[in-house]
Amino acid sequence: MNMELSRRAFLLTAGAGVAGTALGAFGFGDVEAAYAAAIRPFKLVNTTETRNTCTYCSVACGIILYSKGDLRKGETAEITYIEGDSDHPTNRGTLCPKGAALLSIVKSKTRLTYPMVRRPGSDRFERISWDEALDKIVRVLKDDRDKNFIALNEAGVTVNRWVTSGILAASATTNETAFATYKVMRSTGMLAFDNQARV
Amino acid sequence: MTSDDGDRPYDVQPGDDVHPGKPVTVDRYTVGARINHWITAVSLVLLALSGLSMFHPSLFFLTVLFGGGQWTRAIHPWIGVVLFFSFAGLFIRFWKANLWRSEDNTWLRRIRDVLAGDEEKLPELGKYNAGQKFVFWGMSALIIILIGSGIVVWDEYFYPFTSIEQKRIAILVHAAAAVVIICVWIVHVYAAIWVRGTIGAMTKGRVTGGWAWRHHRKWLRELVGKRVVGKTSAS
Amino acid sequence: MTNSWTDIRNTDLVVIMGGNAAEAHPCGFKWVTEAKANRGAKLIVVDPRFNRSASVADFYAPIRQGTDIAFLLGLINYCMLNDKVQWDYVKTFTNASFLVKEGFTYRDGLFTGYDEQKRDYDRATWEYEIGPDGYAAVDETLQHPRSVWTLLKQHVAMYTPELVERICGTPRDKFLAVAQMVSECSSPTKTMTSMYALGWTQHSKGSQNIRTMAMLQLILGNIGVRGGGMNALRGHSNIQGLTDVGLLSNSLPGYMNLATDREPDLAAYMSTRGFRPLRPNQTSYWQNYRKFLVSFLKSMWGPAATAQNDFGFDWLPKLDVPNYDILRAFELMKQGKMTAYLCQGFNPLQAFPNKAKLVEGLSKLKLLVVMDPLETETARFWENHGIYNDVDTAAIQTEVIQLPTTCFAEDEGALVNSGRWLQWHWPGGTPPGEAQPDTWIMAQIHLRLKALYRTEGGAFPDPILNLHWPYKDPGLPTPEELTKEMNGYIVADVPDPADPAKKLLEAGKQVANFGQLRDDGSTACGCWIFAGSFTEAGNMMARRDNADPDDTGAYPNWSFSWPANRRILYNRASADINGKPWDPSRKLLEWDGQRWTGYDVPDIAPNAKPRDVGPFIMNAEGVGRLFARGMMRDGPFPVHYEPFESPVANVIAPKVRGNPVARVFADDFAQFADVASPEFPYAATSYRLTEHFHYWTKNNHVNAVLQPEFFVEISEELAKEKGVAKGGWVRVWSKRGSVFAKAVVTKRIKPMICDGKTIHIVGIPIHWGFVGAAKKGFPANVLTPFVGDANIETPEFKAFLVNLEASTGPASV
Amino acid sequence: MFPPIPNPPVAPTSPGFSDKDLIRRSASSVPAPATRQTEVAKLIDVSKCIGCKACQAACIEWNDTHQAIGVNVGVYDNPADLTPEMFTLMRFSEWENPQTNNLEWLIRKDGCMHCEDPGCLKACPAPGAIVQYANGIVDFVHDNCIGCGYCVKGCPFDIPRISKVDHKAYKCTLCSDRVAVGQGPACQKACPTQAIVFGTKDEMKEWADFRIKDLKSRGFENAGLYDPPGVGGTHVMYVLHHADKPEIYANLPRNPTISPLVELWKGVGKYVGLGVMGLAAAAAVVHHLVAGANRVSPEDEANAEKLTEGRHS
Repeated sequence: MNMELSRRAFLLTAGAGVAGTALGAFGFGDVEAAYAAAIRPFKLVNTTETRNTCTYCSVACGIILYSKGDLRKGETAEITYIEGDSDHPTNRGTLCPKGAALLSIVKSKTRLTYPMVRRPGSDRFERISWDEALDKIVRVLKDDRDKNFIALNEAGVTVNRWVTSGILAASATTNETAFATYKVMRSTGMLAFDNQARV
Repeated sequence: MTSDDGDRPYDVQPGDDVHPGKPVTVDRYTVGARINHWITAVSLVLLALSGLSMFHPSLFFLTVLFGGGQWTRAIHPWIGVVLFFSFAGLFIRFWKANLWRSEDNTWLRRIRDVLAGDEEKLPELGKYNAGQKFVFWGMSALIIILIGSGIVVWDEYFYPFTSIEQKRIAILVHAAAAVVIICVWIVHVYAAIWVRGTIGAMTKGRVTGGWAWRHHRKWLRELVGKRVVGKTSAS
Repeated sequence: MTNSWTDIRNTDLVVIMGGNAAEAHPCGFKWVTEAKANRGAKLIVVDPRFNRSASVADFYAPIRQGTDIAFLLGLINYCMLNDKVQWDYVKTFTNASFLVKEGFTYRDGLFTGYDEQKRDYDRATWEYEIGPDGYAAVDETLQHPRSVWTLLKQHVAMYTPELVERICGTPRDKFLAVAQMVSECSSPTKTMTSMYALGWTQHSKGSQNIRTMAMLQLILGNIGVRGGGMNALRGHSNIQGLTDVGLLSNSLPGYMNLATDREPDLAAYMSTRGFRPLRPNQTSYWQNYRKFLVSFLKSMWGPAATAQNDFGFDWLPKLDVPNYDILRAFELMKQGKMTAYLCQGFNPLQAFPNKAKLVEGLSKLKLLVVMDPLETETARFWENHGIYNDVDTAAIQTEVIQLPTTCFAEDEGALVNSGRWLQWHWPGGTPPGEAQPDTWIMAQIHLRLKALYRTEGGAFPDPILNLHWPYKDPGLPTPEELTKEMNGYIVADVPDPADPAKKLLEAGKQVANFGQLRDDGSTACGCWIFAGSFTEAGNMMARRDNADPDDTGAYPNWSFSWPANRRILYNRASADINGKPWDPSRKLLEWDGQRWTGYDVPDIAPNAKPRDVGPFIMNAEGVGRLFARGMMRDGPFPVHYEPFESPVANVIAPKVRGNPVARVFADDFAQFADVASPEFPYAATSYRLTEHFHYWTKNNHVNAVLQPEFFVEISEELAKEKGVAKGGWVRVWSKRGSVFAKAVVTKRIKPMICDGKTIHIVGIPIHWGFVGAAKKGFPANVLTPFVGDANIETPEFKAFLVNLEASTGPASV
Repeated sequence: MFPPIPNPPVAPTSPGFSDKDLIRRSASSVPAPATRQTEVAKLIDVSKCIGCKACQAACIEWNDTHQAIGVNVGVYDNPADLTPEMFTLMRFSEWENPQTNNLEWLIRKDGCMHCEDPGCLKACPAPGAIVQYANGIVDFVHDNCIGCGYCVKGCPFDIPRISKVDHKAYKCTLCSDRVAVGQGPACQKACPTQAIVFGTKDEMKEWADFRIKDLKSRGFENAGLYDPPGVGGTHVMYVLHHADKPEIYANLPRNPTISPLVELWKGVGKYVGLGVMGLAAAAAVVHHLVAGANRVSPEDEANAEKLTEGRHS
């Protein structure tokens, strides 16, 4: 549904100064023309476009992900290029040096790919299965909660709090992730529950 | 070698010798000298060809001789290095015999006779005439200019050491010097062809007595006079 | 932001102070350069460094970090003295005319009710005088000795240009030039916008920095108008959203807050949240608090939340201290009082003050869980990296689990931008390896925890067992399911009071707006301010119509803006008391005799008569507050306080150290450099660079190319004094740690004269660490002090003390 | 605001210009008739530039270059200079304005200017290694490049760089692949403040006037357009707040021209050179025809024998 918006974009509502570039007008003559020896074939041809939002600052620039393969068709998709979305009111297709290099963060050599565990005193991470990892985590959390949960304070008031374990919520996740996190964590009575709003 | 110009030992060089007989043969260049010369000659030709291919578009086709433009660009300076050292060898061998002499001035004054081939009107000459000396010193000077300016524009190794303006001057000088050295080379080669019997000197190493008598009589007399200077002959 | 990025194009004057928009928000900054190019707008930058924003500014004034309040109160003083006040606005839309209780006083930097032991105030006197009619007493003439206006005038009188120069180091003429330009915006047809960020928040009095500018903006009549407002640039996308959804220790979604021990039940809790209007006819929107709260509780516990059990009110934890912010969390870790800590993204080892203390804290945990798409220092805090992270690995008994998550390009959902736009995005790539979305991880933790409580029982399992979990695949709630919950839905039919045969609300449907929410349990809503974002009409956040009628910059049909798709908050204030726009050329709303018309969704009822209802509907007064009552822990008026680590004593209150009510843990006080310490003579500040984003882009080869190596910035004067060469190594140390850095020696930083003393500034970017593609380097938090803002605990990263010397670099150690 | 160029096409599109749209070709001639297309240009408004380096990041990502990670040398310029992997570079200058005593942080995006009269192309000895398209773009054809570095010496702006890896010359292509499908270059697309805009050269001049008016209104009375006539104008132009002092912008040349040395070398030089060599050869031939061979006569041999008589070696 995000693709339907026509590309007329802002050319209709051009701001001050000249009324849009005549780029489309120049050169285009012979439809059969082949790329010149020096000119690389246009690399976005036959890629799939997906509208997304830059992950960095709260300007939240519109971006377009170009991928080989289409998730909407149930295919695996490899992102091959990322560029600003010219239709976006805020950034108008522009991006900052971080945004312009988004592709290299998606493909960073230091992306995490498997659950890992560093055992007490060890000097390295070892691979571990998701089940093992999640069970470990939940075990520790429950044992701690059962041990340190405070139902009543000294005054006998029901306070139902748990302050010996905590979570630092993400800042780059969606509202939806935030809400799921809120439900899961608050329902345990956890209070040491913060985010990065401050830094 | 303290006596005055008239009878002081002349520019007979190691390996020069005369063999009486019919005809008389004269050893002019040793094997070493000849190998040295031909390495130099081949490098110079290759340099000229590769250089010219990058000098004027109409000659770019010459790069095929070297396996294409990239190879031409890469090899040219290395051949230059070979030429430089090879020519240095020749220089050490021949510089003394190429020192300027009074008769060279006379020879130059009578350049018309030289061109007309009237040797009899010329003074008796030692191992080299003024023309050859001119070629020798010309080559020496030009090769130094070329190697110097060449290094300045040898970007692969020397890019950081000079400014772009200096490189521009260098490449202009390099091109100019190259043109001149090619002309000198033409004179050199033509002279060898025109004066029959010369080429043998650099191939067999020998010339006939008659050739020596005609073109370098003073040198021949000295050889005959067995007053070999510098010692260790090939005899 | 009260306004939006695209609205900045409408301004006449941009003041960038307490931020560096060009550096940290380049694409938003575009609207500043547009305002300049198209409206002839001017840009003023006030900052310790001549920064990237200053490079395109019309006027730059230097200021010593941590003295913004003095500068801003100086501006307010200038406006009041020179009659540069938008009187109609101040009289009708602010509490200038309100009378303050007898007994309220201010002396030597302290207000009435200070308790030095508690480092806190009894704020009883910080209130309005309530008249016999039960409403706050006012004096329309503003002349009353206890009117807010009179008190403010007295309060700011001391902040003369001379005092500003003495405190801030801003040359008098430069201050006056700024004051002159700013004061021009008191005209109803000239607006100024304030763009600020962490440069104001990261101080022990960060909230008051911002509040002071907000007061100035009220006096100039610039709140609620196009091209005006208080515009927090905000940091990460989606930190606005995380805050909206209330992921803070003391918050509930939609800016409601958790109960404290003093509020044993729902009744007691609500009693302090009645918010009855303080003036006649005012909206006081928080009167609906109970509807929002009950609807939230219904979304948490669904059918299990009933009137009988106060809708599960007791299933929420209560606070025994104001908050369990992350500074307190690390303090507790250090004291060995924490067992497990989960980091969902983020990299606290780099991001919070005093790295040494952070390492000590993490080392005392039983379990640390890091969920992240990328390698972080936090996940490897136990790994020895020589001088960059010199820890005794074998001695650290913390078990660390590192979980790979998807990144933005691989997940779906909404992010809230600085302008409160909820923008939906779609996944474009397949995640690498076994990376999983955070929603899956959270669901797995919940399901496993619930299973254990079912089988083993344990401490108070009710809130976990009863948590409403209505998702098609319980193991992976979809973004759509979750966002529809936040928008809110109708739980039970509500008959139409007019005609019981008809249904006012029909069970199972999405609510259309928060106006439909009810406090009887018949509606559920996860985050009331998001109501309207996913209605029966579909996903409003996915709307992509970029049409903008009359180029106002509103883009009303682009995504969804909370609340109620309102693009400019307090927009009622864009028109005068009669509902006529202050500036017809910048009309936003207008009263046409029947209703409010214009380009935005009015924040008051569309048919509420202009003279009746004030624009500041979230305030019980209905007007903007120049006097904050007891809402701020550190005073109803802002006061200049020095940073805890300051190169000079506070000239207006020499006895006061830092912010008198800021929370400081005992051990940390011992780790502060003394005021004007000869040991640590230089005033340091930390900041971001445009080439990097926090500690993520170290992992990005391209950004590492653009800014490869940790450096500090110093003036040519300091470099000369210390024999530091451009590009040479320096060692910088504070009372908490020491770093090596390359030196960028620049004309853009100049020594300042404060109270007769030469102050050298040391600028310290924050982006380096021991993992990633960039060169190994030190994070700035090796140096920074462990103290936060008095109201919201934002660490004081912007002003601290260091010493510096030329060095041969880390290799030599 | 300069209206954004719509998002790129993903459907196959035929290029707007190609090999038959060349107006210049190094060390060779172009097949006539070379008809001129609408000239394009990139306008860099230095007064709007915040030095964020988005252009550099976008350039790397679009052109898939692999610039190595360097070190900090005491300035914001990174990498420290243009490289075969970094086609554009922000150059930062801290300048104290003597009139106002104000510090000005001048930030100029350096890179190929796409000269109307390109010195690189003039100097290039390899046929077709450097071409100029009918829309003004000057492009390097790497298949034909021999890596001689003559383009470096020919360029008045010190732009081309020779790769140590494949020994070929690299520089900004003005994203010819993007322009070919009606897009602007990657740097222009990214530029957050639209300090970089792209369009036809006429539009760019018009836009520049609009910007210069604004600058003059702010007291920059010497604001102006940098479109140096010495190289026939450029297809990358600057708006400068101090157009009277281009050199304060990290040594932007005041009046760039192709160096007279290069003109001499690549102009008359190469013809004179060939001529001289030709003459020398011809002279030899003529002389031989006139004078004939210089032969040793029997008398000479006889004299030699006489001279050597009785001497035994």
